[in-house]
Order: sequence, then C-alpha cells, then structure tokens
Amino acid sequence: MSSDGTLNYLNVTHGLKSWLLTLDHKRIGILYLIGVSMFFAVGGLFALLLRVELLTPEPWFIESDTYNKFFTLHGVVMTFFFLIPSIPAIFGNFLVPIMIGAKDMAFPKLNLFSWYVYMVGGFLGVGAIALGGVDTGWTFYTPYSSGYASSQVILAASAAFVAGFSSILTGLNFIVTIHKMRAPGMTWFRMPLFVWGHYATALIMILGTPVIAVTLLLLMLERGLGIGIFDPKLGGDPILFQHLFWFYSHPAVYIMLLPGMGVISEIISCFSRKPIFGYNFIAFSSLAIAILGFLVWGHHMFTSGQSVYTGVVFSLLTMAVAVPSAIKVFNWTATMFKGSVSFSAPMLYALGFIALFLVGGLTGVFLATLGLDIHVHDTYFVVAHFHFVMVGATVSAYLGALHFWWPKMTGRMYPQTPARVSALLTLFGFVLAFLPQFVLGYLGMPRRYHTYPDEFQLLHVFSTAGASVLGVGFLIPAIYLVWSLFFGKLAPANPWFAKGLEWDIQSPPTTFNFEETPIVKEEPYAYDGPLPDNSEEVLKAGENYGV
Amino acid sequence: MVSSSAAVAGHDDHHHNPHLAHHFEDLQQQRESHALGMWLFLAQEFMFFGGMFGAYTIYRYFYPVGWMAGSQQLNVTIGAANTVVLLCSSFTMAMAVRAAQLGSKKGVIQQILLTMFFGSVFLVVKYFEYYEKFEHGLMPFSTLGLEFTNVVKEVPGAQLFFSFYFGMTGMHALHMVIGFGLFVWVIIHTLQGKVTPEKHSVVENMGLYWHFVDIVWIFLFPLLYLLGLNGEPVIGVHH
Amino acid sequence: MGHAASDEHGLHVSSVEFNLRILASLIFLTFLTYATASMDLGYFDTPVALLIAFGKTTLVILYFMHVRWGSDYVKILSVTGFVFLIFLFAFTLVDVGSRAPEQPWGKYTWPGAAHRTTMIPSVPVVTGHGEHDAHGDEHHAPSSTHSPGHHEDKEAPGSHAQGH
Amino acid sequence: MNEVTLFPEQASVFAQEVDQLFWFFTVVCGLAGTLTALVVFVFSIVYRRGARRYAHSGHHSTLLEIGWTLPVAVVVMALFVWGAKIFINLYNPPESATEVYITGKQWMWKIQHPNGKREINELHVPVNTDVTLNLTSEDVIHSFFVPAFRTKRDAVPGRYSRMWFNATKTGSFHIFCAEYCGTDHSRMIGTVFVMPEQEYQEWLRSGAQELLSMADKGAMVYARYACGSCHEAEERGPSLESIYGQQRELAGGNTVLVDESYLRESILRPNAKVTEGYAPIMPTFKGQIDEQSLNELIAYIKSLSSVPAERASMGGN
Repeated sequence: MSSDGTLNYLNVTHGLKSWLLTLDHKRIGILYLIGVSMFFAVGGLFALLLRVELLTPEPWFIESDTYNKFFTLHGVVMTFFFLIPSIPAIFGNFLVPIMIGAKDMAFPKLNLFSWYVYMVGGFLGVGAIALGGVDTGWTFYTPYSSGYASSQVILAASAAFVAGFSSILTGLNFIVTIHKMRAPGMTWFRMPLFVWGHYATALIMILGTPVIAVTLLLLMLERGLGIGIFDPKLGGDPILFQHLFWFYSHPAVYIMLLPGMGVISEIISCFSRKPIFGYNFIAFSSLAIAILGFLVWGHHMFTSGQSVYTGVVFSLLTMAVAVPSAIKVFNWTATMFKGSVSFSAPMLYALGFIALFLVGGLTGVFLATLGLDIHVHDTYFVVAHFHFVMVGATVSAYLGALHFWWPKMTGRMYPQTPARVSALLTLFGFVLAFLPQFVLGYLGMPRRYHTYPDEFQLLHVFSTAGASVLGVGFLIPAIYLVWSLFFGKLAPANPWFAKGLEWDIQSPPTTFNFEETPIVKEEPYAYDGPLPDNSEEVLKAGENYGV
Repeated sequence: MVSSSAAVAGHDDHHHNPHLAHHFEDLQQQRESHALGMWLFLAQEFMFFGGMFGAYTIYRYFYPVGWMAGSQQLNVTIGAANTVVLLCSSFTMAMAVRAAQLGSKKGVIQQILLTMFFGSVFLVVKYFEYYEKFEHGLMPFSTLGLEFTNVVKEVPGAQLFFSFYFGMTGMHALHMVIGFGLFVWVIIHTLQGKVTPEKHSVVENMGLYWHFVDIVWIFLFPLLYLLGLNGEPVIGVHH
Repeated sequence: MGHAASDEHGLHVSSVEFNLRILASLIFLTFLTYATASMDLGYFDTPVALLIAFGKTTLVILYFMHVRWGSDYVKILSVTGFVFLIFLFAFTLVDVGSRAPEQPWGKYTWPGAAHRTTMIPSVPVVTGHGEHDAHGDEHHAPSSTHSPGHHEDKEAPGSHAQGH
Repeated sequence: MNEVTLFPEQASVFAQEVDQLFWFFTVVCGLAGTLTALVVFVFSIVYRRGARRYAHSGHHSTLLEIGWTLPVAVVVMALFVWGAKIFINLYNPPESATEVYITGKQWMWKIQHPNGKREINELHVPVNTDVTLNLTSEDVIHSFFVPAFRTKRDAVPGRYSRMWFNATKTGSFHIFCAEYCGTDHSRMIGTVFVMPEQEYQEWLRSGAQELLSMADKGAMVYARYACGSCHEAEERGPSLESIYGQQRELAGGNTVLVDESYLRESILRPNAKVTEGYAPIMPTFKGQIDEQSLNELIAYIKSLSSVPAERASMGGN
C-alpha cells in the first residue's frame, strides 16, 4: 500500500527535467493526459462557440468564415489530437505493460519520442489556429483544400501528418510489447480484453495511418508546389483523394472505439463481480472490427460520384461490421446476468457507453443502407450519428477509464457523489444535444451550415441547451479530479476489489511496476462472487468508494 | 531499484550485461523485439509508399498514353544503371550485417562506407536526371514558377505522370538521405564499440531499412522508366 | 545449407559468395526486365515487368533481409503490408473501373490501348517545347490555384481568394 | 415559416419509398435497441449488489453466441438488399426524362433548360414527370440536395453526374448544397418549384430571355469555334451527324458509347480516345470553353441525332 513514505513512479524523482526526459511508460501516459486534456478543452470550446452561433437561423455573433474555421478546428483538434490518442496513448501507455506483467513498453525511448512528435503536431495545429485558422473541414477535401481555400491548409495538414507518426510509433510499441513482453503464464487468452482492444487498434494505427500521411503529403505538395495530383483541371481525380482519405479515416473511428470497448469490458466485469461473458468472442470481434474496418471506407462516398456498383459492395461490407459490434454489446449484457452489480462512477459511465453506443451503432446501420444514406448523407443525421459513437461512446469510455484507474494512476481517491452526478449529467446533456440532430438531419439540415431555414431553429436551440449541460458535465470531473490530487484520500492498491495484474501492485506503482516478474496462473476476470460484507471496512481509508 | 526475481530464470544476470536494457529479460527477447519493431516500421513504410503507388495505378489506368509519353521522356539507360548501383549498395549493406554478426568492427564500417558510396552515386545521378528534366521543361511545379512547358503536355495525363515521377522518386531520395543520417549514427555507434556479435540490432535494422528503400526502387524502375520502350515515340522524345 | 552458417545465437550468417550470387541474380533480373520491356508483349508488358519486380523483391526480402531464416512473426509481417495494400488497390480500382460512362475518362482505354494508340504523330501546331500552340497561348495554363474563367453571373466576393 | 416541423415533406416518388424504409428501420432498430437497453436496465436492478441474487453461471456459450449473432446478420442483410434496391433506382435515370443541366459554382446553382431558359438558384419542374439533372461543377465539389425529394448527388468538377426524381406534389421545396464548399456554403441554397404541366410549359416559354434552345446556342458555339472546318470535311475529323448514341470504334480496337461524357472528354481532351481511322490532331479546348457553352455544344451535337442514347448503363451498372 502506498503512503507518503513509499517510493512510487511519481515521487521517485522530481523536477521538470525528470518528467520531460522520462522513459517510464506511466509518466509518458501522464504527459499524454496533460496534452490530450488541453486539446480536449480547446476542441470543446470551439464546439460550444459553434452551438451558440447556431441558436439563431441568421448569423449573430460570428461570421461565416469564422464559423467555418471553428468547425474545422473543432474537427481537426478533436479527431487528431483528442480522440485518436486519448485512450491508447494515456491508458494504453499506462496499463498495457502492467496488465501483461512487463516492466515497461518494449521501446521506452520511442515512446517518449512519440509524445514529443504528438506535441510538435499539436503546436503546428495551434500555429495554424494562431495564423488565421483553416476552413476546409477536417476532411480536407480537394479541390477546395488544394486550390480554393485561403486559409492555413498546409500548416493544419502538416499538424495532422505529424500527429499521425506519433500514432504509428505508439501502435508499433503496443504490438511489440504485447508480442514480446508478456510475463510467464500470460498467454494470449489470459490477456485482459483491454489489451486485445489495443492490439487491434495498433494494427489500424500501423497499417492505416501511413496512407493518410501520404495523402496529406500529396495534398500539401499540390497546394504548395502546384503539382496537381487531384486537380481536375489537370485531369486529376478529386474522388481519389476521398478514397485515400477514408482508407485511413474510417478505420480511425475504430482507433477511437476499440480501446474504449476494451475499457468497458474491464469495468462491466469488475462491477458485476463476474468473469466476462464470451471472452473469446469479444477478443476476436475486436480483431474482426479492425480488419473489416479497412474494407468499408466507401460508405462515406455513396453520393460522391463513386460508381453505383462500388457503393453496393461497400454497403454490403459495412453491414458486416454490425455483427462483431452486436456481439460485444450482447456479451457485456450477459456478463451482468446473475451478477452482483454496483454503481460506482466508472460503472455509470460504462452503462452510459452501452446506451449511447446502441444509438450510435444502430444509426450507423441506417447510414450503411444505401437508399437511406442518400437522403441523410452530409446532414445533421450523420453529425448526430458519429457524435453518438465518437463522443457519446468513446468519451464515456474515456471518462470511465479515468474514473476506474485514477486511484491507480495518482494514488488518490476522488469523491463518488459528484462523480456519479457528472456521469448522469453528461449522459443527459449528451442525449439532449444530439438526439434532436437526428430529427434535424432527416428534415434535411445539411452539416457545416452557418445559417439555416427558420423552421429548424427550435431543434437547434434544444441541441445547444444539451451541449451546455454536456459542457458542465465535462467541467465537474476536471474540478474534483484536480481537487483529489491534493485533498483526495490515499488510494489503496485495489479500491474496486478488481482482478488483473495492475491491481496487485501498489497505487501508484513503482517505476518498474513489479518487484518480481509475476507468474500468471489465473484465468482473466477470475471474479468469484459478491464482495464480502466487510469489504468496505477493509478499505481503511474510510471513504465510501461505492463498491 | 528492482531486485531480481528468483522466479524467472536468467533474470539474475541481466543487470550485469551491459547490452541488455533494464526492461528485457534476456538478449534474445531484446533482439526479437527490435526485429519485430523494425518490421512493423517497414509495414507502415510499405503502406506509405503503397498509397502513392495506388494513386499512380489509378492515373495510369486513366491516361495510358500520357503515361507512356511521360515515360519516354526518361532515360532508361541511366535508370537501369542506377538500379544496378542501388542493388550493389544493398549487397554491401548485407555484407555490413554479416560483418556485424561476425563481430568485425572494421568490416561493418568499411561496408557501410561502401554502401554510402553507392548511395551517393545514385543520388548524384538522380540530381543530373532532375536537372535534365528542368532543362526540358518537364517540371510540373507551377507555384514555384516551373511551368510544365514540354511538348508532351499536349498528351492528356503526361503532366500528371511527372507529378508522380517527382513525387515518388523524390520521396525515395528523401528516404535515402534519411538513411545517410542513420548510417552516420550507426558508424558512431560502431566506433564506440556498441556493436557486438551479441547485440547488433542497430546494424541489422539499418540493413532492413536500406533494403526496403532498395525494394521501392525495384518497383519504381519498371513502373516509371520502362513503359514506352517497345512502342513508337508518342511525342517529342529527346534521347 | 552449404552456403551459410549460424552464429552462436542461432542467427543466420550468409556467406560472401552467397550474397554475391544474390546480387548477380538481381542484376540479371534488372537486365531481363529491360529486355522484356523492349519486346512487344502486348497485354503482358506490365504484368511481366511486375512479376520480375516481385521476383527481385522476394530475393531481397528472403535473403538480404534474412526473412528466410526469421521467426514466424517476421514472415507474417513481411506480407501483411501487401495484404492490406491489396484492399486499397482492389476497391479503388473496382470503383474507377465501374465508374464509366459517367466520367470523362471512361473505361474504354484499358487494357491494350496503351500500346496501340501511341501513333500520335505530332501535334501539328506544336513546334517545340516551351512554346504554346495558337489555342493554348492566350489562355491561362492549368493551375490548381486558378479559378475557372469568368462568367456572366455575378461573382460572389472572396470566392477565389488564395493565400499562402 | 416559423412553425416547427419534425418530419420532412414528401414530394417525390422516392420520398415515399425512402420513408417506408426509414420507418421500417426505425421500428426494427428501435425495438432491438430498446430491448437491449431494457435488458441491461433490468439486469442492473435485479442483480444489483444488495439484491444478493448472485449465482455462478457459465461465462461462455457458443450456442448463445451463434443464437444472437445469426439474427443480427440476417436482419442487416435484408436491410441491405432493400436499401440497395432503392439506391440503384435512385441513381439510374430513366431514358425518357426531361433533362436539366445544373452547374454548381461558389456559391450558386446555375441551371439551364434544354430550350435555353436559364435560372439561378431556382429550378422549375413539372409535376408527375421524370426529371433528370446533369450535374457538374466549375470549381469545387458541391452536392445538389432536395430534402423533400429524398435525393442528392455531388457535383464534381471535371465530370458529369446524374440524378433524377419524379415530383408528386406541386409547391416549393428547399435546395441545399450538402457538400462543404467554402465561405458561403450555407447560402448556396435555392428552391425547386414543382408546377402543373400546363403552368410549367407556360413558364418555360415565358420571359424576356432570348429563347434560343440550348441546341441552337450550341450551334452558335459550334460556329464560333469553327468545329465544322474539320468535322464537316470528313477528312480530319469524323462527322458529328447522328454520332450521339452510337457505338464508335476507337483507335486501339475498343469501342465507346458516344454519350455526354464521351463528347465532353473529346472536346476537352481530344487525344484520350481517338476514333479509328483518324489522326489525333484535334487541339484541346480545355480552358477555352466554359461549362455553359460546353453543355450547349453537347446539346447541339445531341440534336444532330434522332436516336436517344442508350442509357442502360447510365448512372451505374
């Protein structure tokens, strides 16, 4: 058990230099946490400004160019600097080595390097904002981006380009670590599903990211040197850009989602006090989603002028993704069956994840269906759908992970009551913000519109109200989590009585995680029934952890 | 900081082995990790170039004649000679890895210098090739003031061919230049005596990288230079 | 393996002669691809060139990059990239191949067209590089940063701003 | 217009088809989603910690996995087939449709009717008639979207794309640009006016605009660029008489259907596909002829042919 007297990875050395030059995967995870939180705040701020502007049909506080820049920056920052690195770079970095019984990632220097690469990308992005912003949409579609936009396209594209390499190097580190660093007895099918999720994610990071890197590079060459790769005036094909772009950017959605699904598997099992149901099916469905994800990108292009035949093929393959996704949800549900379910903050976020992922996933099937997609393509229906998946589900998983492993990472407990309140508040705010957008979308409200016909106003007002609640819901955790760093009760090694190697070591862990290399003899998720009645007395700290 | 584990064999001695990083259990695990990591890196390099080859394929399908006209502007003899030069550099690189395996510090440095020599020959030839394109108005960089003025611009797609020619060979050359930087680092590493028969992943991975660059060229050569060899000239060939 | 030995760590060490033989084969294949490209093989020009390139690649990967003696992981990894690249190639090609006739370039130019439509004698009005024909001269050269020609409709302000 | 609407107007044949599918989807997915959520909710209550109902139960069952996977697979395949059927119809314009040419441009829709009548951001069409829209763009990608018709398609520079609809209701409906195209993307909106046939015909003939048909204007374009100096002598270029709708043999042995796209390409990139028996000597007109004149010229060439083009493969396969 940790106390002020014990050495751990946080207090073993001091000073800025010890952090900026650290090779400890846990400290690098914390560095990512700081960077990612900053960008989340920036992206969220842009979102709120957009929602405020959309209160009225006519512009009332920002001009159309500003509006276009805000939604572009919201998209670029949230996609490349928040969602993609969030769970893998923070929690994956922190937990994957511990969960498999390793002392560190396989390549600690590379790990630190990729954080610097990420930050350089981030500063390029901030530079793009400071020098006037960019207004192409995060999708950078040509020929608008290459020839017509008069904003910082090259800088913004290079920001995404550079951040991509951070993602590649992180993924590379995961795969080598998982292959080569497992402790004795940690067989492939004893790995926590969180690790499986990260393995699948890392595959996408390594095989998908380079394609968008080269696509953005070609875009930058075209814009900077005028070589006209996608320029229709030289005979280039703007649709080709979309193919190359979505070859990565659709699987990228699974970079955001798969680690989150790993988190949910951990949390559901822990707070149901039962082994996860259908371990193999959940593990393989992660791989299936990762690989199928590479075969479905054309569903972003049904109206684009891609051939009708290709549209049909892509629609069919997209439908297939519904199957592994459904498998996961059903297995989580079955895990709760005859369990002993408790409702700590992480569990509330996990339940919120299931609810929001159900809506996001099922509306995804709407969009995969050709006849329906033509109408709702590029409308608020799509906006609502991907926010349900990427914000509703992924951010719920992110916050769930933060609340689940916070005691392990910081050695401090946060107060349960505000945490539960904020979990419910974000769920409510989120639904209020995005459910009306499905209706708006089916009504025909196109996305990326600064102004809109009067009859859409009421739904926009609802949406903005929901976004404000959501904003508050995100702000509360920031407050009590920072508070807990200084005033929170000291966390025991295993506050949730959870299974897994990370709970066997002290909170916070020591620099090399394990005093002795552990030998794994147990199956994963070996939960054995409800907690004993005196479980709370066991927690000497006296705080009600909600277990 | 960490006491050795009695549970795992071989754990005890690894802190005494200067070649073993703290988080690995033994040299074999370390070496395999390095090899796996390098191959994953090559997989991403592969996809990176693959995206460009994909775009190349689509446009060649759109503009077969333009591609041919463009290709006929290239000097096949020089391209073939350069291919041989690059293959030789791959051979010397393989010899450098062999020297590292056998623990010959001198051999490693000798072979790497030879590799760099062949690489430089390749790049110098490339420079003259680019310059020739410049003289013939085959540079498609309009925002730099280098307009594509050669007669082949009359053939649809020919200009795009040169966009790809410069994009792909440029990216290939950039990888070689990065390789040169890495070579210098490997040489310093070797001089410091850090390359031994037990631990020479640095040289091995350098070799993998260099061979990969070679493979990219193995495809670029037929796909860029050999398209128009058997047909009659489309238009305005200089050679 | 007569040509090779293993060091004490089980790593494969290729002999000098063996590496030389690989180099010789690679150079031979380079000349072979040059020779086949000079012959008119019709439809098979590109496939043959690619086949030889794949052959050379296989030699480099197997013997120079030691995959022949590598672990299973490495063997799998060395083909993974190819597999995912096939996804990219297959679907984009399916699209462009089935897009016609909606698009100007159509699907009627392949395969074989490359070889037989090369008899473009010379464009009569063109006299040499660097000079434009009568039609091309007074009009702007294609450029990605240009907007199309002006029209009678009112131009919305700021539409063609271009900043670098 | 301040009344709140929650469901878009149905004003085309597609609208009814798409809405049917939409409601079916909503019911199926709604049921599936609600049921799953309900089960999660019930489990949360019944098996909450205080309830002490914990029981060891198996933690894998291949039969169960198959049992809940198969129905999902079957349902999504059925939905796919239904959706694909609508889609293929949506992007395959019928042969005998009224044609309208639409050019997107930052930030307006330029619309031209075959008889030469032009309008901007307004589209007048007859009710209960098939109308095909030929879309292209002068600058960036736009997307022509009429929510009341439940259809949209991108207008891509450098090529044509086609969409069609059959309006079932007179009135006025929104046109939106659905693909982000720059500063005033949200101002790139317009109105479709669906009129009774009679009124439409009157509208078409009315107005102070010169009522030269597109084909007539195309004839002027033809004269302006002196196309006839090569294409009527029959030596330098093939005759354009009756060429539209034919299969032509190309140098190289392939054939091509002479349709709008082929004509367009042949004007802009003459050497890409040269007719058998002719030298590829035609200069390019790219950058010299604007989209509007190009449309008119093509309309003229089409008018030289009495046979309507085969449209079997138009809009897809």
